[in-house]
Amino acid sequence: MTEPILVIDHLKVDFQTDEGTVHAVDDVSLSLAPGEVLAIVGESGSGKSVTAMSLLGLNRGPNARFTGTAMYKGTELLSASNDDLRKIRGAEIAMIFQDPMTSLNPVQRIGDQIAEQILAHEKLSKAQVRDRVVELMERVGIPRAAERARSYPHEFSGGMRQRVMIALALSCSPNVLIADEPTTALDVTIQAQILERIKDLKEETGTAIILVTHDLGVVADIADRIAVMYGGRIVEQGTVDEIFYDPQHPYTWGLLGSITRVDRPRGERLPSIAGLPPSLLDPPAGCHFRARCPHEFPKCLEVPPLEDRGCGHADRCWLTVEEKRAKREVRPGEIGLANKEEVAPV
Amino acid sequence: MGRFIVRRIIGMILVMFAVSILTFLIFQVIPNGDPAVRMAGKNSTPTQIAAIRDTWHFNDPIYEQYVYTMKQVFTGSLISYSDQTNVWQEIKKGLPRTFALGIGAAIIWMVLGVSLGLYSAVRSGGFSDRLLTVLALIGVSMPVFWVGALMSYYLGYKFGWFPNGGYTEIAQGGFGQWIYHLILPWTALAILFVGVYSRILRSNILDTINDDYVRTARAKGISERQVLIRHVLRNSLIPIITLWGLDFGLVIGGGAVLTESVFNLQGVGQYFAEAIGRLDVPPVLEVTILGAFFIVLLNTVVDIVYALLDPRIRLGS
Amino acid sequence: MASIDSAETGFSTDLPPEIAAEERRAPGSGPWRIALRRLRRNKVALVFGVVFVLLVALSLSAPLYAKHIAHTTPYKNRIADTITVHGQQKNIVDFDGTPIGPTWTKQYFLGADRNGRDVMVRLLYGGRTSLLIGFGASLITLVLATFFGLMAGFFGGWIDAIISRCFDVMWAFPVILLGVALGVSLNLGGITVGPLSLKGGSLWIPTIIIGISYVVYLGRPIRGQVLQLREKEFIEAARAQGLGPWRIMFSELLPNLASTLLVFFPLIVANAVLLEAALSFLGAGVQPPEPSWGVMISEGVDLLTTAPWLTIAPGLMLVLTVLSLNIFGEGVRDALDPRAKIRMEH
Amino acid sequence: MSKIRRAIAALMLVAVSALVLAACGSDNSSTTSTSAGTSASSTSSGDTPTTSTGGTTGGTMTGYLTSSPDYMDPALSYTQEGWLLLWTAYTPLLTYKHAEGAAGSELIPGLAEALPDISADRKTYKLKLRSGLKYSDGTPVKASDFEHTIQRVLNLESGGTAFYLPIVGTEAYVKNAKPDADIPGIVTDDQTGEITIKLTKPVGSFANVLAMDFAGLVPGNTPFKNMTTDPPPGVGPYMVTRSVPNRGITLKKNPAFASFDIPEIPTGNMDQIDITINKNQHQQVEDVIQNKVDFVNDPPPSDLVREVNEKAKGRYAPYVTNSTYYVFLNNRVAPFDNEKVRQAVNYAIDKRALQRIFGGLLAPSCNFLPPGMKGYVKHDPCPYGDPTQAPDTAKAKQLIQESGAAGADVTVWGDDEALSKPVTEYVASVMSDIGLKATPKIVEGSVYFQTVGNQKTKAQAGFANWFQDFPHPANFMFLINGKSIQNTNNQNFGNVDDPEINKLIDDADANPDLDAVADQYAKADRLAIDHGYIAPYGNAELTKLVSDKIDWSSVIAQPVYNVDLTQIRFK
Repeated sequence: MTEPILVIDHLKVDFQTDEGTVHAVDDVSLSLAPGEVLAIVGESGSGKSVTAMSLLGLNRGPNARFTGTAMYKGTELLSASNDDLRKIRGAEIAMIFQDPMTSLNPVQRIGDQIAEQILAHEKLSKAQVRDRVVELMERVGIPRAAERARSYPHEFSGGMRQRVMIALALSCSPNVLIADEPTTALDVTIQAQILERIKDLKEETGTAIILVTHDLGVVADIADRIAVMYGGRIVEQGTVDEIFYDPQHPYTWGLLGSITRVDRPRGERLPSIAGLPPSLLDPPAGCHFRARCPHEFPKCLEVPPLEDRGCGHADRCWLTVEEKRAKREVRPGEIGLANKEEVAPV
Repeated sequence: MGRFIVRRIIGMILVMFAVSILTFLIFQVIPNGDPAVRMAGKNSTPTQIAAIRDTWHFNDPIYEQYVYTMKQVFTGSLISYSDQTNVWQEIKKGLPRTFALGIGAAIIWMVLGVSLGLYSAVRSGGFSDRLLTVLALIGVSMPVFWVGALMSYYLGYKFGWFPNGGYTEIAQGGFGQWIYHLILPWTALAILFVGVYSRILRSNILDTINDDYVRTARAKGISERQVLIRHVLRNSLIPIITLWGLDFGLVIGGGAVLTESVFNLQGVGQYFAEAIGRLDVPPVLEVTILGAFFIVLLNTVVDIVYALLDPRIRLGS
Repeated sequence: MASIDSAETGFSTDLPPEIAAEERRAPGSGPWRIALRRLRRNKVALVFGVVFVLLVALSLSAPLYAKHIAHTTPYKNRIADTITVHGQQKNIVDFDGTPIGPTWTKQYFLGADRNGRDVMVRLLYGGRTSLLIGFGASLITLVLATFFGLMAGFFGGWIDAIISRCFDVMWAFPVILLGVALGVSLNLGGITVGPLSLKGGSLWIPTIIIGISYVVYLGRPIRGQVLQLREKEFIEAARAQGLGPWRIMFSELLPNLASTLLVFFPLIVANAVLLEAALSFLGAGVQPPEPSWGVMISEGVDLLTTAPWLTIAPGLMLVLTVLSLNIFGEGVRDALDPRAKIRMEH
Repeated sequence: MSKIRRAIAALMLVAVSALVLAACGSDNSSTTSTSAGTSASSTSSGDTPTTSTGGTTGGTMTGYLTSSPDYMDPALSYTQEGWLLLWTAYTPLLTYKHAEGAAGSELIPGLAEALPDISADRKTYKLKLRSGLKYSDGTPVKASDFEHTIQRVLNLESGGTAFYLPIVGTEAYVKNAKPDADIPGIVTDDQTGEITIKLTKPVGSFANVLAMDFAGLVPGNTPFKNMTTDPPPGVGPYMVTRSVPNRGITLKKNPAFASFDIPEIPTGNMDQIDITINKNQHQQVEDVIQNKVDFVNDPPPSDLVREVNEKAKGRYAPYVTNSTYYVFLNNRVAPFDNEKVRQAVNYAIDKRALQRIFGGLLAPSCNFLPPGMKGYVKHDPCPYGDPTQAPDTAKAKQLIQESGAAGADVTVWGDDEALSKPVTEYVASVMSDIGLKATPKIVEGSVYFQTVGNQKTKAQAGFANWFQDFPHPANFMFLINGKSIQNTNNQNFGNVDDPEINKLIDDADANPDLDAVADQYAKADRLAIDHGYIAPYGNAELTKLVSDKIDWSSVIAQPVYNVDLTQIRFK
């Protein structure tokens, strides 16, 4: 295995609020190899986006506290100065955000927004930048790119805007691309196109990708490894196959049972898992999933460790492997495949 | 864009039509004494009063009087009841003063409002932010005539640092004197708006700074300063600029009555105030219509500027 | 003001949206309870709220002060009399018309005005008048703006067209000019509309003028809000149940406007008090001998050189009252609806 | 609107009240033939300087007015500011001596050669124009210009119209509204310069009317319109060269005037007089004290009186004007239809208190006629006690109790000008103190007099004042003449209607020989006070205030026109 390009070790993120301290991320460790696609999956509020944003320091502020480390090519990102981080942002690690409708400055031309990032890292002439912008836009599949570079975001559809975001993220050929729910706000058909595009680009450029999503369905085809987060913690991680075919954590089972399907309304709630996600303000003791877990037992009042069960497949559950096998209802894999078939023809 | 402007202009005309009728009616419906008797003076005779009624068309039906008056308003031939001066000539004399007051104050409040608002937002939550917040709210809470009177008295009269009211034309006293005479009125008028603007800008910035596209900008690796100026400030300023246009319209369109009167600038506002003190309807009518004109005009300009600044606004829809 | 609320604390300290959503979902805290809790934590706002209550109480106690402490009335002239201050015989009003300054004793605590009246007594009575008009006018604004805003927003069509055009016209009317023109005319002869008859000099005149002047500032936002609410599901539901339009307006829409109205109310009162002062200053508001702070300032300015307290005292009371209302009002706004944008003119 | 006009206030006192009612004189025409000049001619004509003795002639003087003259057109102007300036540029056929005090009330020939010849029936006035007169533009003055001058007054609906309505045919002229129509009562001969005026009835004060500045001669081709922005040429020591409403006026010396040799009219000392309208009285006072401006027309605002007394020693002095401030008590309306109640008010008003409201610029008085007026005889002792001493409040309370009016509601009316407002509030407070239930009611100055002058208003009591239009008691006494009561536009606000007083006034009014009837006016004054028909409290003072550069001895307070700009000069 190649040397990982990014290593997150015991990351903790707390926010001070009026109501108290919110433990948004609680002891997360991850690593990312060059060219690898790592998916972080979880419900809203699971800490997955916070983890991703912490890497670029986008959620720094007087009320936020970060502990642990995140090493990127010898730089510790969490404690890096703003100036150092700035050199990494966009150039080394780029990010695509969830809502393309709001993530672009409404009063700036598309082309200018992309050019801004290029100019932040490279000294190029105006003409060179313009050419680069057009080329990037063409690469992400925006027709009549030269002309549309002069448009404003509101003149674009959601899918087109997300393409712009991708073009923006790729503009300095970053080593790591963080895609935070890149498809959530889009129509299902567009989702597939965007995912397809990300996959192509990955193959073309060899960029490592962290794909943050709440939808296991979108990752099956693209990710190499998956980390499932719940209540600020990683509850299970492993390769795609391991997760899909041998999920260990009851929460993962629930996720697998609620994969987005065309015939269901889109949404963040996972209808198949009863109950609400835990409050991170005042999290329950022990396993965070305890309250919603159908298989809860007294041991769950202690925090289960993230235990590696071999081949990098780890999970946080007190149940034994046998108990898990017995209690798993869904035939793993089938749903994932079914989903893939539905999406594929588009 | 062309259609939009045409539509706005038609709207403007309608609104001003309504304003003129309303103002006209206020003085027709509400009993405020007979202007003919007033004009005839104390020792008038019925013949004389009848002659005045005739000359001034007071006996015509209301709508004819309205049409007659409006004709005079638009041909600039409206005559004051109390001293029979041409109202438009008097307004023309006051306009440069009102503009001088309005523009200077507007620049001051914009510059100070924006810098203080920005500073406050950047230092948000800190001591200086709170201090500025308190000062802004005190500014907002002070009646301009009170501040103006105290300023004029203490700074202008007692300590003699500034001229005690009055206006000097540039042609007469030079640019320096002009500014010197206007500093106090500008300040008094601007205080309120500085408070309002810095508060609004601060909250706009704090709203904008959490917007997704600012996060995007930050993720690009540009400096915090650039993020602040190119993205946060630019977007936060759009509503401020439009507000600035509206407020400028209000000040020019009559909002400066108190300031002008307190500092004796003899602008249009003071002319209005003196006219209403004499229940001299023609100046009151014409100044009100003119004021409404400025307000509506700047509203329209603001709409257009807003559309230019913010491409999301589609004109004509 | 100086709220430590999350929305006010500044730079990217806001919680990520998902966590903020989380917080709002916290069990057992309705929006009103949250608001109350936030307000209670805003100490500065509370302090000024108390200051305001004290000012009101003080003003209401004016007759008691006048009768039992100062032994005079707000109207009693004592020009050629003398009083004994600390054993010294002094003219209440000097031969050249200069009234006595603050004695800091029971009588003429804050000195006399040019008519030899007790300034402290008039200050308290004046506060009563100013606050009465401020509250009265604000209630008128509230009722009219709500009514017209509801009508326009809910019915749409020609009703909306008429009301909106009226708003346009009022918007174009310079508030001060309108107020002064109406005030001067009405004070002269009063007005009779149907069974209602207002005598010139009645306190109702400035109250109504101010009340009407501000309708458009509240009416427009309310209309906008109703337009949004009208499309909401619960209104659809109410319609489906066959509720009449008036029922829907008053029992379904109105409660949803409550927070807006609550946010606006203190700020309208503050502005109304200021406008009253401005009108009275111009002679178009409260009529003599009734004292109001604006009347007192306008009388005081004549004697600024020899008796500055006549101008300063009512001015300070006015500023303190308006300031406390503004600060408290901002506190209410931050607690209820931090993003409400309020624009007033005075 | 008091605030806005706060600045103009003190002056407006003068302005607002510089109005008169048409002397609807008496109908009984007696046949005495007297010259209006009898009384005047006896005074020496040598005591008025027409050329400077000491001090310098020439130079440019600057001055402040608080409010713009209403008009800079002699036919129209009816304010103190207007007259102050116009008198220097438009001389009528008759005018007043350029002298201070009572001497200044003396009629002298202006553009006429002599005082008028009055016929035995007192209805025909004959005058003769001086020869060789020219307007400031060089046009020769013709006798027919007089008719044109009067036509302009009448046709322009001037506030002065009523004074000239006793002339035969003027009623019809006004009604016709044809500017060029002839006024049959005025016959002129351009050849001889003779002017004959016929009246419909005797008017004792008509010579004074001819001396009013409305009749300041203008050329016969002067248009029938308000000429404020382009004042017509006139005959006078000065000419108006610049007139911008609300900004300023410039007077320049009229070089031709000296050659006309009109003995009692000075030819002017200053080369030029620049008047600026400055509504800030604090600034006015500050500037004159610092010698930045030479002349201030208005008295200093009351809060500056103290400072002016200290800093402007030797160039500041108040003088009593021919004016009376009084409270009118409506004799037709309860409770003031009761003499006891009226007297109670007279007893209760503390004139010292009112003097303080005036910042000291009020001379307390118990008479209706002002001291500078012929016919003034001081009521000594005053029936209600010495006006400079404390009032007899106990007596007033007792009278109210006796009258049975205790607790009666009274509305005391006043306008919103600087002094009227506090005075009205004070009067209401005093009435409340003695047992009535009084509240003040303040209305706009511009409509005040027409409001209280309307019988429908039934104004019970209120503020009133009178500044003379001309120095003749008739100009005051009509205010308490029952014959002048009208339903609207009433000037006899208190509806004073006492047959004895009416008769005294009517008889006196018809007689052009003022000296002969002065005691009749005095008697009427005394009767009005005794019955408490009105409650006068004093005579207003105006002030002379100039810069250090001005020769103080040249600052003359003329009783009709106030500070005489034609005599003022630099040290």
